[in-house]
Amino acid sequence: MMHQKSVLRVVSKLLIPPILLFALYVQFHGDFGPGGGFQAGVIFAAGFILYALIFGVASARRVIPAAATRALLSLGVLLYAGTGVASMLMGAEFLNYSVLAATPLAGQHLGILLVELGVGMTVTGAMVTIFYTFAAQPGGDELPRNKQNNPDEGAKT
Amino acid sequence: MAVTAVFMLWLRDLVAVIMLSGIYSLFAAMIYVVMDAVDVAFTEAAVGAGVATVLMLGTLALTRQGTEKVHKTISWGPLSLVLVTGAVLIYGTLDMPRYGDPNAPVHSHVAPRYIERSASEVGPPNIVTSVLASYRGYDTLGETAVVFTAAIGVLVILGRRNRRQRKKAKREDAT
Amino acid sequence: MSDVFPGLLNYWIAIVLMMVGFYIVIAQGNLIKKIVGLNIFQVAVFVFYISMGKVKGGTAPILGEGIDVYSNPLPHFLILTAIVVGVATTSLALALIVRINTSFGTIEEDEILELEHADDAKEETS
Amino acid sequence: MMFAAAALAVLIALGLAMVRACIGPTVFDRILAINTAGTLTVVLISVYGFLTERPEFLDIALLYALINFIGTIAVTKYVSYEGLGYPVGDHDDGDV
Amino acid sequence: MTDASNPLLILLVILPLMAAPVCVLMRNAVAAWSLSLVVAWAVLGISIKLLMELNTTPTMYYRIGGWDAPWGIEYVLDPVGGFVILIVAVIGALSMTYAKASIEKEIPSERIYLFYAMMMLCLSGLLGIAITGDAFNLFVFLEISSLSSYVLISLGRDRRALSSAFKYLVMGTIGATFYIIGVGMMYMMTGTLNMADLSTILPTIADTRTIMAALAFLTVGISLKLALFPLHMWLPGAYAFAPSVVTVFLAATATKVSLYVLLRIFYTVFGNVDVFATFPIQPLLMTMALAAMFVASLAAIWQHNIKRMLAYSSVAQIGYMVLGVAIASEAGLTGGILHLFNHALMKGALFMAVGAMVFATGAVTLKDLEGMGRRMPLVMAAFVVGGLSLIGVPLTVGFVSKWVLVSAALDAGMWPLAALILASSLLAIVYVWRVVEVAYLRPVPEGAPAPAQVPLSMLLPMWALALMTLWFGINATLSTDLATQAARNLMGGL
Amino acid sequence: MLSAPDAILAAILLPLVGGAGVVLFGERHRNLREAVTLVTGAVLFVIVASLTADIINGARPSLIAYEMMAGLEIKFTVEPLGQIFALVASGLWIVNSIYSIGYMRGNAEKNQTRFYLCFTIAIASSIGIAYAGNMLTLFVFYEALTLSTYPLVTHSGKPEARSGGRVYLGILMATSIGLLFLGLLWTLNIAGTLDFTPGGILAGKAEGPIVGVLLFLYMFGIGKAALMPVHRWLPAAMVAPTPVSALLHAVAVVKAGVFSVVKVLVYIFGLDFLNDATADNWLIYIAGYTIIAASIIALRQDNLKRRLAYSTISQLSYVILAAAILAPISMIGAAMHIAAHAFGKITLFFAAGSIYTAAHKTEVSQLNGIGRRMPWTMTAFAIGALSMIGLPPTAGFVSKWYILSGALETQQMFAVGVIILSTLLNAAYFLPIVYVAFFKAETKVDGHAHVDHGEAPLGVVIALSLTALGTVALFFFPDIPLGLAQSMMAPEIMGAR
Repeated sequence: MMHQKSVLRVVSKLLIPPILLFALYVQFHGDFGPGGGFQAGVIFAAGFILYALIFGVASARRVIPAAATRALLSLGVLLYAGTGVASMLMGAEFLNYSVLAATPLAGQHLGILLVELGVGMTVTGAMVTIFYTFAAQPGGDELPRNKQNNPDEGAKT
Repeated sequence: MAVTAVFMLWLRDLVAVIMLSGIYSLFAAMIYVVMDAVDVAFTEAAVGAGVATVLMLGTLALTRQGTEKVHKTISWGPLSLVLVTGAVLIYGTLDMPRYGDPNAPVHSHVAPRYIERSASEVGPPNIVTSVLASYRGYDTLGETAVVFTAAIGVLVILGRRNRRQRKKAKREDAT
Repeated sequence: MSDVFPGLLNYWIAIVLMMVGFYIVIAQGNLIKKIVGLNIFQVAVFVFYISMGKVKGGTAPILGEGIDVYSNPLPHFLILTAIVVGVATTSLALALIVRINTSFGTIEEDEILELEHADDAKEETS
Repeated sequence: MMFAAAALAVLIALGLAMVRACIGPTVFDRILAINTAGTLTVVLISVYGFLTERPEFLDIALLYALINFIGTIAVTKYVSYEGLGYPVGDHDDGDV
Repeated sequence: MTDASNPLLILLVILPLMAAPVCVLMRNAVAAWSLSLVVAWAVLGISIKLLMELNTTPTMYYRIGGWDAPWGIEYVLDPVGGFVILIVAVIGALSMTYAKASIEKEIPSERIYLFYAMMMLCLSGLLGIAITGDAFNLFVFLEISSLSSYVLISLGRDRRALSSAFKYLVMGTIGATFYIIGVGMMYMMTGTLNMADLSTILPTIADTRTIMAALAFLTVGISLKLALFPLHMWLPGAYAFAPSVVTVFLAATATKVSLYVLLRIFYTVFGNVDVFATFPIQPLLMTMALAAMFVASLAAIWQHNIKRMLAYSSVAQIGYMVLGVAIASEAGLTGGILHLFNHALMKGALFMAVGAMVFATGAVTLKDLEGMGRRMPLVMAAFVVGGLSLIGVPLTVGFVSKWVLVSAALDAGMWPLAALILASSLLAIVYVWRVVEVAYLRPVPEGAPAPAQVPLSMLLPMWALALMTLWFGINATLSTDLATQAARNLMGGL
Repeated sequence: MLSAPDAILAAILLPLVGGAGVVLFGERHRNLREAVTLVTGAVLFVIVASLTADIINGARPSLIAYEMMAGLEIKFTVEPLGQIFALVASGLWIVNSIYSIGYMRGNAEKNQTRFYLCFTIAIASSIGIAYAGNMLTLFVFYEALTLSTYPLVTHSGKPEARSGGRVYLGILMATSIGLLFLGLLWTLNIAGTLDFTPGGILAGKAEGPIVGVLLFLYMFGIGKAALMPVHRWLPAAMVAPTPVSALLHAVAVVKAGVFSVVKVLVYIFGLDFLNDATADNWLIYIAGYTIIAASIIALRQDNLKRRLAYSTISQLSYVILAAAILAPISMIGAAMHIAAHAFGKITLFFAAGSIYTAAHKTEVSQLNGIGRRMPWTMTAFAIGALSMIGLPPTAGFVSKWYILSGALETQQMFAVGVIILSTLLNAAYFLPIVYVAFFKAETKVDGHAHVDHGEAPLGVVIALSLTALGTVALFFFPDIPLGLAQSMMAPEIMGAR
């Protein structure tokens, strides 16, 4: 299909690693600039979706299997809630991170890091899961071949 | 922005509508930036222009309903309902503090503590992050749960049956 | 740029947008368009919220040297959450649309309604 | 002042792009217009960031560029193939 | 404040919330069910414990994240909240017990574990709504419960389940957005989101146009979720085509929790303002409630699908509850709250009975029920108990609710209202009796297959609810006391 | 011997225990099942009867059985009127059970266990109504009676039974929930209590039009009293098997209705209060109208049971009329009439059922000469008819006498006229039946193979003979009901004047 569109393929291959890197930057730099777990998760997923768009969902699935996205999704929520429970176990209120480390400020920092990570994991997992599910629909992989030859048809509408 | 919205109302070509909704989001994000809400802008750009657009296109591809059916131009019932709602809203704005007023209650009651003490109590220079993750971290947990719900929900609703089941279903459809 | 919109104008623009979105939701028959309308509606509400968080002469609530007027971070956070909720709703709605399309063969509200009535009638006579 | 002038210019360009996006008439006009609009937004935000002396805004600009790119690819792909996924191999298991 | 802090408050919500991802990780129907069951019963245990503790400490707080109230999010449990939590927990535990057999029959097997995850989320969301003291946190949990209920409804076998879920989704989202607009306006005028904090600030600005508009939006938004007539359009379809368990769970809890939100707004947020004196809400609510009682009951009479009939009856019963609130006296409020509980019991029993019939014979229409009294005597008997309670026959909970409601109307000097309440319950006789007559007096149709054996896991919860319907109808002291206490506590804000 | 409160409780629970026994034995041990019914009936009667002497002497045993919620209690108090009703209901139940056994077996009815079970519940409810100590208790058992008799009315499950049952339940539930319940709550609201108190609880608390409205709510809310226009359920209920019509729709259910009416008038409103308020004049007219109209309709019915049903409607309004006259002596008449009519009407129904069982005839026009084939039955029928008309030597005469005296004493000429006119009408629709049964030759009906038949099964004959005997006995020995009725009036009226 898109094998002949080598410009796209090359550009994407070049772009995806920076995108993922950018996602990590957003994830961990959220304390200082705009951004945080949610945005990072979206970007991470976006990079991945880009990969799937260009190279096909099948190969994307080989990189991250569907089950893994689901696990990621669940673990993210658990990590977040688990942080809360951990602080409860350490004798403070739910989600009171101050007790997680030696000083309250360090505890807060650690807590925020953890929960942001949880959010990021969940969002990444969620976005990829949703994308997979949509892409795997019967209509999505069984294209009417005749439309391919006549791209103008879409344009006229 | 308004122009985009109105055009979305007029246009019947769903692809165009979706693209315009992407643009609409971009504009919204821009306005957020102007109003100092960088984090929101960040999210809106990622979500509104990115995720939502891609998903809508995906849906469109799956449903293959490129254009909308032609309807009567204006339906009066909904229009009047909308006008009433709008009127109530406008009425409600009359007593609001003016835009950007630094003495508005919004800026004088709860928020100052976040701005003044976030650095010493929580740490991160980005106050939104400290509100998000610590002061109101529980809301964010809820938000995460919402995302989780949506993902699982999509899976439940659309979850693909494996090949064998699919074939069987197709046979049933044919009969 | 904030000086361009004095007084309540900002809110009013948000309200007009809200109403356009609301109208699309309740008046348009196409399900996808309904969802688009819902998005417009919600985004307008977000604009409304963000507007109230703005402080004249303030800047983004990221602490920095030499800045002492910040805009209110709380609405930002609220809207952050609301956006996420909004996209979650959208994705669910879209998934539903796909399923509706496969089982009804249409995504126009009135046609679905007709098919539903046909189902109801079948149930009654069976 | 320089930046303000630049912002104004970008806004005008943005308006023109929007006109094209709204009136069409073909999908390709729209794609192009929207891509342009996206790019202009990136520029605008960068400029605004410098206007208000908050370099953090560059992050957003970066994100915009990225999303714009992916969005355009998605739209293009939809227009030519009416689908986002590729034919998937026969070996896939159920998702659920 | 801190001395009344109780970690059980947060556990109540967090347990099901954490159970959901674990369910997903398990990928196994039986394991997921077992976990959900344990969690649901644990939640019930916690809620009973909390209710008992409420006797000594009338209001409990929990500061999440260790931040003080207006800055952080605070959980508050007072008698009303405790009462609602008890309802949700009871129905949750029972329907989870009921779920296993019913779900295996109604949903594709590979989705069952996801189904339980959704149920857990829905439970968690509803509990979160009932216990939170923060207006925005309420929105978040409202969305958790709403999103999961859209999904749950769409799992119904009939294709109309999908369109109903979609309709619900659109209307529910509009409702939630309205709510957010309302909260936004209040926030704008006060600068706070905490309910208690709001209530102290509001009196000074209650007569501003913004607050008036805010109240209007909040009321409309919640009425949408509450399915208050005429905003009920989503409900009949959603209840009719959702899987049986989901219908049981949602019918008995979701609208109740929405009503609770309405109460919270009227009496806690606007607690220091006399809402009914300041705003022209009373005639409006009352008209809506009366219209719901009559129009929806009439609609129920014409339904052929049993579940849809019961759904319309729910709309009518919601009318009763709102009417109780609209009477705006302590007695009326007691009636509303009491009916909230009582209706949960009887509707739960009714929908469980219908679910059991669907399970055994696939019956959904009135015609399918012919001779059901003989084919499934136990199930049908539970249905009759619930039905009698809907009518308001003595010795059932329906009687007690009506007693309190009508007395309240008379106390308030609104005797036409009292007459109307009773007149509308006459309509209930018609629709309930249509079913009873078909089930008991029509012969079993020729060649009807023997109904499948209904497992005990379905019969027991059903009868538990049916017996509770009778028990709290005979011994109404406990439930009435709780409701009175709750109402007094709410009104105490005045 | 049981103490009085225990006896009350026992009287209400015993039939339920019996019901459990009935279900336990079921269809497989039908003899045992029916023995349980009989024994229960006998024991119940003994228990109820054991209370009589004390009541006549002025004792009013009371028992708070249960408190539903604050201020809402299930309370029982035995007073004379209730005692009359309880005696009649429990006593006739024994007879009726004997009759049922013969009838149900004779006609090979289905679902007999359900039949006997519902019967026991209905009796328990009737006793509950009779001993109710406050309006709430009365209402609870009133509804229970409606519901437990519904399966009996629709026993056959045929379409006409279904539609009959629909009318039955519809009217009874609609009036009780729509009107009675409202009246009850309103009373509570005004008076602050629902206890039946001699002299009434509304006196001095309600005034003006409210009294009229309340009276309206009560009179039409108690649909079982079959005041026109809420009488339609009674003919509709005639689709039931005859023992049901006999015991329930001649005795328990309808008597529960008029009993409640009298009770409300005496203990909720209070006679003096009503006399002062003069809000009840319309009641006399409605009752009078019902008496005459129902009699005229009865005249035109060919179906025997329907004719009896309309006769019942008319006779019930005698009680209401008597109560509405508000004279103490007519009150005694009302109480007496409850008993008298019960015996007379059950006899008539038994006879109708007997004819149906033996000859499968349901229409009046088919009865020519049947008296010669079924002498016992038709003799009993004649006695019942005499009692309805109010001729000596039957119980009906006694009660009509008291009612008439009351009407004359208070110069209610309308009531007097109604009573005289209706007596004539009663004679007009009963006497021809007796006449044709004994003195006309049997006619052969076309297409209907005239089977030779004799008397009905033994159980049936015994039962109807017993009740006919009772009707006559009440004329000669009216002491017990009379004593009770006078004891009812004693503290209130006699003391006051």
